[in-house]
Amino acid sequence: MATNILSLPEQEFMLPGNRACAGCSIGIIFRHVTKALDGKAAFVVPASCFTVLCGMYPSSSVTVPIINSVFPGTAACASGLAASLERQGKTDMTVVAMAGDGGTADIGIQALSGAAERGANILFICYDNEAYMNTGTQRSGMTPLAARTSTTPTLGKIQPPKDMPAILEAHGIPYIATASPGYPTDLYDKVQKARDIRGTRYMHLSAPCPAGWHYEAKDTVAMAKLAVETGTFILAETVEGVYRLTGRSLSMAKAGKRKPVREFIRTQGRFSRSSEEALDELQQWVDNRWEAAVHRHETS
Amino acid sequence: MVETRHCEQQTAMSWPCAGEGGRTGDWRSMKPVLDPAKCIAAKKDSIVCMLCWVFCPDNVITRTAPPEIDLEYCKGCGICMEVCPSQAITMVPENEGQPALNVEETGCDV
Amino acid sequence: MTSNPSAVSVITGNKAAAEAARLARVQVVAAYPITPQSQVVEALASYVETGLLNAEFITVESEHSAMGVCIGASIGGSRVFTASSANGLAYMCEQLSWAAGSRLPIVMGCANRAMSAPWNVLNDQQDAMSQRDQGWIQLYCRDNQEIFDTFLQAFRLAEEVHLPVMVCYDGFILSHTVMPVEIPTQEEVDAFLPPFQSSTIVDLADPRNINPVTLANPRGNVEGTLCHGYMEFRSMMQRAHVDALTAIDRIDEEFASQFGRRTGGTTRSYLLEDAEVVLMAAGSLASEATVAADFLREKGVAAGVLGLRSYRPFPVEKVVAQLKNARLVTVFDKSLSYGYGGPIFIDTQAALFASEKRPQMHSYIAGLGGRDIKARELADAAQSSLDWLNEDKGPKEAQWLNLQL
Amino acid sequence: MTDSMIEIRWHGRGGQGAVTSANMLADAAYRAGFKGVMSMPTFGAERRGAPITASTRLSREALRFFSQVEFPDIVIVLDDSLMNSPATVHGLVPDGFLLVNSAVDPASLDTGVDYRIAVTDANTIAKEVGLMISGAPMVNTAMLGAIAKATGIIGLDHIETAMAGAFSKAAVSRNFEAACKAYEQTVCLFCSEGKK
Repeated sequence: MATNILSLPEQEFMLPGNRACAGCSIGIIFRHVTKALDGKAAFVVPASCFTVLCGMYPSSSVTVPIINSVFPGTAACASGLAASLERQGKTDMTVVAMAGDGGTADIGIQALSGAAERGANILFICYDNEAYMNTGTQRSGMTPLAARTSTTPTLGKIQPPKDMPAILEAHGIPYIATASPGYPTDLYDKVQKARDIRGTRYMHLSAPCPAGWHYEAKDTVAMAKLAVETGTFILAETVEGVYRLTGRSLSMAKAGKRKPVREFIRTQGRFSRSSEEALDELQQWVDNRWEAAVHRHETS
Repeated sequence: MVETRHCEQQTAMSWPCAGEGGRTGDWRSMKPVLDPAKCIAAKKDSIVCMLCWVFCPDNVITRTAPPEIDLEYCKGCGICMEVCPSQAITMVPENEGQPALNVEETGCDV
Repeated sequence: MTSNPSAVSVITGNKAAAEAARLARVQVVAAYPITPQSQVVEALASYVETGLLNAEFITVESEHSAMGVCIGASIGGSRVFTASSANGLAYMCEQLSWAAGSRLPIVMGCANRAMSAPWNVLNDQQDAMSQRDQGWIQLYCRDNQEIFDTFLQAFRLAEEVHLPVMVCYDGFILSHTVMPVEIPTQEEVDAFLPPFQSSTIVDLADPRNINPVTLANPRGNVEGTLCHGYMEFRSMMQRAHVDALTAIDRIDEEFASQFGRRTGGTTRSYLLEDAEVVLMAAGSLASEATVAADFLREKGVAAGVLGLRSYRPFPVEKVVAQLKNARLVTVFDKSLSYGYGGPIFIDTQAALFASEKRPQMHSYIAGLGGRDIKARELADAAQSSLDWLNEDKGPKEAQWLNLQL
Repeated sequence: MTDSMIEIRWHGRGGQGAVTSANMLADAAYRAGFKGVMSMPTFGAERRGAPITASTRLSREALRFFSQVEFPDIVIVLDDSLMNSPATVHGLVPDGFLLVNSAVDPASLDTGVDYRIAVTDANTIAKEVGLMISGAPMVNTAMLGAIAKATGIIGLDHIETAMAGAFSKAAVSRNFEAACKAYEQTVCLFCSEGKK
């Protein structure tokens, strides 16, 4: 049975007064990921915004073990840790690699691909805030079409982002899911499902960023929801190769309703200089992906 | 030379503590204020709704009726205000009630 | 004809490295193949498959990940091992610094190979020398027995001083050359290097954030204790390195008392006591140089050899003491700090600067990219340096042995 | 060939097992009482079928040097087509041994130079005992028997011990059989028993 808001555990594994920006979605994500794991997890973290949240020496903002890793090596460090802990019979925790989009899709992709191919017993979570936010919003391989960063053309990015879940699916791993902080119970259930599977599990999380997307901090949850409601971010999971839409994306598919992308990006400064043609192109990209996802859901 | 009393660590390792990033009351510009008369949980005196607790990115809102907000560490993002279905939370400027800045008296060359 | 001991195997340097890792009961191995180190990976893979070694063997997709896995596994509390060479070692670069800064007792073999470009898979020591300042202990081996012995000592050392240790041995010259190696039994090794006392700091009951962002200055923690800044940690790492000099020699003594042979610890000397001319080198060249010293002695030149075993930490006091009676030191470097000179030459010269009695020093760059070096050529070079000195010709520029330019 | 040290160079083609036999010769020689033994491939990339060399150095004392062999006391040739290359006998010392895998009379290989020649038809032996890999005879181990016969520096028992360290039991028996046959069938011109 699906979890509801009121059945989410009360226990927290993140302490208040941390270093994350006001309105940062990673806090919401981390809270519900750790709740789903009941705090029984060791996190391997590369250079990223999450590093900042975890805090500076000599104090930590989280009450689970954190192992910092070099930027490209999250999955390698995590697979070494997992093998080592297992060797010592220490099986009371899930090894979670948690990286941003750069540490996953760009510089981190080789180690992730290697770990996935080997079937390293880790849960890899990418929180995708769609650019290098920790270094001042430079473009990443996950920055959307038409979005502006400090290293894209001023009118916005001219390439669409990588399809990371598809890349991981090509590795034949047992569990892949997308989730959003706008829908914490869906996120919670997926993390629990991933926890109980052995092998490499991959979760791709939408992570709205007020500082990098240029919207008001209060709108983080609204952004997360709009990303889903416009079909820009699709909630789904692939279990042993079987793909299905979940949560809000599933109900949208059933109702055949979807908001236009412009509604999602209207209040985001990063799209403010995008041309109408670029936004049409973005809408087309979203439409194509959405239709393919719905088709795949219906036929699998 | 700085004396590093008691610290016997060979490598850098941190232990958990609240407020690692410092008190946020010092720099927050807006703070949330909850009106129990509008809050569903407060009105029903029961753990219902709880959206402000669920979505708080800083873990400063309790899962209680009514929810309590820890203003020591709240960063004032306003997410709780946005997600509240009954508009029970409003964001109030931190300096409300303080005398307004008088530019002419500062002597700054602006 | 005497009969040779049966506990001796005639094996390559790579096999000696793998045998040492096996007998050290390593628990996690992660490695990526590269010439000339690949045989180490192959041997360990087969040991794990056939049950000779009870370990996790992680076949990573790159050297960067090999060291990443080692770091994760070492933090997780296991005894870990890897090996690499040349470009692979260079690809590990940032992880090397991470391993050392984390003070992890990782032991790595480096089958020394020239750095490209142009492509070259043969031996020199540029690869390890280029990683000099990452915080690793670097030990150089002269033959396959020393490879085996040094690895066993390296685990002891790494776990005692909390620094990673790179055991360097010349690619092909040692890695692919078979020679007799005495392999002790598991019980004998266990007595010298007890199985690793695994204990992990990754603990739910005591959650900590390992290697967080650390500022320049010390900061107080929640209890009000002033905790180190980045510089304090780095200073402790330097102190650990300096302290390791004593540990390296002591561990070799303990090794000698158990196995009846020694590596020499930080240095290994040959006929140094009365040596007027000293040939200095690291690795197999230090062994080749002993033959050169014999040639010179036959001609009446009092020659000796100072083999440098520990390049980092650099045994300053021992080097100074061992060179104080020499008139001339010829240093043969198999690598180069471009724009200056041979690294061992430079360091030795610096070490001697504060010494009251300083020998003359001549630098030779030799054997780059696998260029063959014969004992006769070393002897000739030392003789020519001695002639130079006797003719009072003054300072001598670094010379490239056998250069045909 | 001095009493204290013997240097050997192997000539073969990539895939013929020259390096394996060179290593086994070092091992066998160690078992035969040489304190210092060493065997090294010619360093570099190898191609199947291309000419390759390897070196073995044997000494009554522990060996301290690693430089490449210049003046071999023994040259072992795994493929007589390699005899066409002057590099094959280059540097072979006077009174040294030239051991060739060939079906021809050793006298026809006599170049008049002052070294001793021994010939073994290792191809036929390898086929007889079933040492074939990918259709090609593995002649390397038979040549160890030829070395034992021609030079006397090692005995068949030492070869068997060395093989046991390198091969599985089944492989040892076939390879050792090849070495024994080679030992019997090696034809020597100026062999060790009857020095000129």
